[in-house]
Amino acid sequence: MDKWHMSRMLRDMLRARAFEEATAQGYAQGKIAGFLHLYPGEEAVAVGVLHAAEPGDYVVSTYREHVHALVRGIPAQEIMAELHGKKTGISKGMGGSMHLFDASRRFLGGYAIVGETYPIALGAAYAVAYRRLPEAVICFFGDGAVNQGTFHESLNMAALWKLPILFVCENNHYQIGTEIHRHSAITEVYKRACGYGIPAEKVDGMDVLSVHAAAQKALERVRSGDGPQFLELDAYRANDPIAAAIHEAESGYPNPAAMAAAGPDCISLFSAHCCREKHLDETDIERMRQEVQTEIDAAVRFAEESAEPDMETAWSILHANRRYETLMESPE
Amino acid sequence: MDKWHMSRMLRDMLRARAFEEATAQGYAQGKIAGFLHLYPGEEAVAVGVLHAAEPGDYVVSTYREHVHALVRGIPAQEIMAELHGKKTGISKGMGGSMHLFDASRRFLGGYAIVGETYPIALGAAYAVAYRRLPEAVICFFGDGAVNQGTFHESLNMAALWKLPILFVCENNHYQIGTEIHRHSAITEVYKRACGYGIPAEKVDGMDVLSVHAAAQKALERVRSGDGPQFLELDAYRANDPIAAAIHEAESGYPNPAAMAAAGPDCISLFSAHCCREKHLDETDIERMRQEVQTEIDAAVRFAEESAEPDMETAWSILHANRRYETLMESPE
Amino acid sequence: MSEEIYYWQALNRAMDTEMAADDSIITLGEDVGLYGGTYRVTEGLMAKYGEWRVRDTPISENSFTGLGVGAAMLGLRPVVEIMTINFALFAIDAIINMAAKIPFMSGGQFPMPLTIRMPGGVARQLGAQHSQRLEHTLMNVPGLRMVVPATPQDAYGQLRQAIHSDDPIIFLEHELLYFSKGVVDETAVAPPIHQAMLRRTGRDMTCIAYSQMVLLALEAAEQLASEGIEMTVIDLRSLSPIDWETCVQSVQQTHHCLIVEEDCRFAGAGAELAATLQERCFYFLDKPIQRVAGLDIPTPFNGKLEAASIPRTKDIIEAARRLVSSAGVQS
Amino acid sequence: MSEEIYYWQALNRAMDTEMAADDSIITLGEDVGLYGGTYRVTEGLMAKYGEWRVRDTPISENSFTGLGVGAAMLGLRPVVEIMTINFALFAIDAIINMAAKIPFMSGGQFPMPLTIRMPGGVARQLGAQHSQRLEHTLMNVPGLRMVVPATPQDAYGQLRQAIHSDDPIIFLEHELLYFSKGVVDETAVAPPIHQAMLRRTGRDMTCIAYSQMVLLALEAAEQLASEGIEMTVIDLRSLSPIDWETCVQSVQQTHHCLIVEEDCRFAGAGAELAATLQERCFYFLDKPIQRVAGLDIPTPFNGKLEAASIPRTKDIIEAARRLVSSAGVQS
Ligand SMILES: Cc1ncc(C[n+]2csc(CCOP(=O)(O)OP(=O)(O)O)c2C)c(N)n1
Ligand SMILES: Cc1ncc(C[n+]2csc(CCOP(=O)(O)OP(=O)(O)O)c2C)c(N)n1
Ligand SMILES: [Mg+2]
Ligand SMILES: [Mg+2]
Repeated sequence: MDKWHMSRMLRDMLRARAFEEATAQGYAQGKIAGFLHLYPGEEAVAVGVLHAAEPGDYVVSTYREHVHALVRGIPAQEIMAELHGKKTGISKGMGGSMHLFDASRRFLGGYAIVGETYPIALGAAYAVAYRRLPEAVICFFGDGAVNQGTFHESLNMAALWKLPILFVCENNHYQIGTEIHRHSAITEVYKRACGYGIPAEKVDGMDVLSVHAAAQKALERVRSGDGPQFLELDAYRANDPIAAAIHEAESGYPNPAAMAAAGPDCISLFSAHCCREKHLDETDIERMRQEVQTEIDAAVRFAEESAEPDMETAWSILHANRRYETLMESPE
Repeated sequence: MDKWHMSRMLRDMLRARAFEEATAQGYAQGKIAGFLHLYPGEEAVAVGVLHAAEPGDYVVSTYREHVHALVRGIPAQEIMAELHGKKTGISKGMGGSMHLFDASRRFLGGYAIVGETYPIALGAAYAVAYRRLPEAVICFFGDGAVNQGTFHESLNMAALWKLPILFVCENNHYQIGTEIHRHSAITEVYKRACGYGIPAEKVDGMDVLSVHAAAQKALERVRSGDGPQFLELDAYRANDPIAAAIHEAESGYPNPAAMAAAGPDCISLFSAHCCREKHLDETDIERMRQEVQTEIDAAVRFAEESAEPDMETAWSILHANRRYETLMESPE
Repeated sequence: MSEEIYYWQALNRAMDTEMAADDSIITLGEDVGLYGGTYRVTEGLMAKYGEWRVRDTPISENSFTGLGVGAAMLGLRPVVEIMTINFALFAIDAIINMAAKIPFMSGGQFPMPLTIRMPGGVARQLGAQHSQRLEHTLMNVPGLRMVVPATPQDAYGQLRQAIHSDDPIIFLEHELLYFSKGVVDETAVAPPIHQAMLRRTGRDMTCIAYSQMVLLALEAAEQLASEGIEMTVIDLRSLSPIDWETCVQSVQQTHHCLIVEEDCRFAGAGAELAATLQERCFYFLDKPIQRVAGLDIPTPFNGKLEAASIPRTKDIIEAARRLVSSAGVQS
Repeated sequence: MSEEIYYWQALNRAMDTEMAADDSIITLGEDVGLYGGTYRVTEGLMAKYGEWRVRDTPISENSFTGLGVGAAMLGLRPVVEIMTINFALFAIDAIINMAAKIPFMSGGQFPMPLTIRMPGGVARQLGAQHSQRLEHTLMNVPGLRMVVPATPQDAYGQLRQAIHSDDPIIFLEHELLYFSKGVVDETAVAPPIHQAMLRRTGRDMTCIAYSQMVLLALEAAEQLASEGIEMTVIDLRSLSPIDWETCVQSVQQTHHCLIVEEDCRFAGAGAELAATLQERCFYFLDKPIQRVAGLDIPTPFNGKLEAASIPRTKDIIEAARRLVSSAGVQS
């Protein structure tokens, strides 16, 4: 991978971290409400996978999707505005933190009900396969989500009809407060794919380069008609003081201090790698940090200054699809 | 296995066949209504497994459960009366063909919604494990039923908590009109258990002795605390003219003539074995046939002559559990 | 052009006509393909349109309904068949939390041209688990629409309209209607999809029904007419939205309203009808609005009890007589 | 004996008291054990009763609810916690087709001493998928009962009663109630589990509410009293069965009835209330029964729109004023 790609990836990891820090701050200040599921520590997963994706691919995500949306290309300000419930948000303030959607970037949504991402991905992939297009559907989910029945149903159908889906398990070892060995009979998640004959691999989710390489290989297979592929990405919540504080805010999760043993943070790891390989130096990285901070600060300002939607907008969105239909009165 | 056991097993297979023949007849005559799911051809499964069960074990079944109920020990007349919707039926005429229950024989019911047997078995086994009893729960289901999400959810929990369940898949290769390679990505059903670390085995479901041996071994493991076990029993609808006619009645299933290639009927197979081994001879078997026919004929008479339940009975059953409760009026 | 055909045939023709015209229409469900559908609705379609457009599924209701949702997001127009409404209990998350909410939650970015077809209601001795009625549940979901055709003509017209709609629509059939016959004119301009229809007009009272119950209401009306009671019968045709104007107008004229539903009475579909109509017609009503509905009991297997657990024609007749009799009026 | 505690604490004490007395009571659900429950209801129970009696589950709502059903068939008395009602959409088959029907389908052989606890309703900006209200769906299921405690005292008393019952009971909590406070007397004899309570009596009108909406109704009543409008507030406490006598008596006295529910208006719980009460109180009513209910729209994420999508105290006040004003009465 060349220098340019590496620095784009590092930049996205920094953007992601800065975005979530700003989000946590907004939440602490009461400007963002609702459930807030943050991503710090897992940036290597979103960045590694989504940098391997093509614009023609589709992405399906969960309630922990801010960073997937951001890396997929949705402008930070439109995500941030959505988190603030503003009219300028990507979902016009109707969806919120757990429901980011972007049709133009083929971002098929964040879903708040654990287990919904599979059937959505299945349907999208079905449409792609039916049209014989060389596109892939990327389906994200957590380690806790693999125990929902839809996982099983959807993987069976995906394999049966050889649908173009890359299943990506972000294994952070916890389902809220329940550790993986207490929620799954088999803790090596990729082995779950054996019941469907889906090729599966476990990859270090803290190493963005490994993630990227694995995703690229898997996506090529998917696009060339080999059927679904499965990646388990072993990841941890951030061993990083700011990220730690962020996760404290999210109730129920294990004390991030306890996670420290898991090893260094994915951003430090990749920064060190870039420096070691002489692709970048500390000054470059510091400049990047400042640039992304400027971008995120602007996004927050945009969000804060944007107007709120009104009820008329809400009704018109609900009825948007009825535009050309006569529901009751006969046309004269 | 001694002669006595063998002849008991053969007798139960003959009872089962005679029972279903009578059922099909009652249906053709319009005396039995509703959906009717018959068992001919698969008798070796029910008989092999349930003869390996102890009275303390629990049985959970599907809508295709007449024979499971019969072999488990529910009197033929009470099952037949239930199929006729009579008050003397095992469920007082409220359940019908697909919902036979018998608390005293630990028969936890027939379930008409595909995929419900797993959680019921899970709950029963949970209760057994919590009380540390040496009992097993036997959970029956078809090949089509393994694609329901509850299969996955329940197998995971069963394995996670080492619950005493014997999962028994009656693989007759069809989900109504859909053949197994068109509904399952993996057609060797027992391999589905690998995703949960549950020991699994595929056994010839047409050979009652193999079924019995496999079930006995698996049930011993289950009762001794080894956790759940999984058996796939490869079975076919009957290659038998009467059974064939019966299946014709059940819409959607493949033409039984096409099934002929599958090999000889399980009852002929076992009868031949018993004769070859000199446990029984043709006369013994013929006598048995007559005895069971007498029993089944009596059951049909009993059912036909029994009274129908009235609406008051229905209401009293619905409210049976409220006996000791004050719902609204304060006690004076 | 007009021809007497079965209800299932009308549905089959609607599917065929639409699929021939638009290759973004696909259908999927258990046994819809090779076997042609449990109630023959998809007969012949797989041979004609291939397995990618007519897809037999495993028994995985939640996920194959969700598949329809995902495919609709990419612009396909899936018609999901759930074999019977009883199995829709497994798919309820896909229906309520996905299909109905995605268009709204996405700020209008994703239309949902999804039709979910299924038969509901009590058939003949299928037992409690196979006798579900679920209309009240689906009515309460904003973002979802639901139609309930009672005749082959409506089955034909409303299915075509549902497939054309960009909103998710529940297309509720009835197991006992598939083999009912009626004239279908394929060239007729269909009335708007959610419009109610006066199937019969009478000055004395208004009977509001839907699906299979419309046939019973019409039978009752015949009988009542012979006794001198003239009953208007409104076929709702749609449970969500409800064509209130048609109902209100009629009740304001007849001053008596009887609602007939197969749903269990307690919190059934009829409750909404009664609640809204008492509000809108209060000063026109001579008597309280009455409901003839299913008993609040799981459906007994026994045939006689089963029949007694849902409205029969005679129950409608008796309720109608009581409603228009002068007895029982107070104050 | 009486003490002011939180609603969640009242539930926690009820669980503890019952579990100490009867080892056939177990509880299970996501994070009920080690973590003590999302809303702290099961706090401390795992340490006290061990993991077989307080079981953390995977995210498998359908099967762990079904587990409760199976365990109840063997005589345990499971209390299943579904983290929020939104996830109950996955468990709806286990609730409707298993728990509610097995006692009946088995001819009464299997009682179903199962309690399913879950919070429902709109909390604060959780988005459309996390703002489900499902009471109408569960009301329509014969064989199921449902209670909706609004106060810590009822939370305590009704949970204990539910655990004692041999029928399956939905125990519907509310996310906004967990941190409300009230006096709980653990020694008091609880009123019958499904009895409604007059929280306040007033001659001018009857307001019927349940769960969180009772608090708003009482607030509204205060304000209305200062304007000279005296409103009776009935806390239903139970949605299935409904204590009709208490409602009918009051409406017959006040001649005006207002129903307040958080459920979406169309086919919501209030529809059944209005439908039955218009039937039973028709000749006593001066005006049609009114409903103040949630808007028929998926819950918007934006805080202001969300608040406007469900009844606020001021909506109740305005509806009450309109109801008792002499304007608008026709004929
Ligand atoms: C069906 C359902 N059940 C429960 C929840 C509540 N819930 C939200 S996040 C979560 C944990 C999910 O764990 P995992 O899949 O590992 O993802 P992570 O949050 O760790 O990224 C749970 C149980 C839900 N949203 N949906
Ligand atoms: C949830 C659900 N979906 C669909 C059905 C309709 N149905 C009844 S039997 C059956 C086939 C089941 O096949 P399998 O599990 O192989 O059992 P078999 O009938 O072959 O014994 C189907 C689809 C059902 N009863 N429940
Ligand atoms: Mg996790
Ligand atoms: Mg089969």
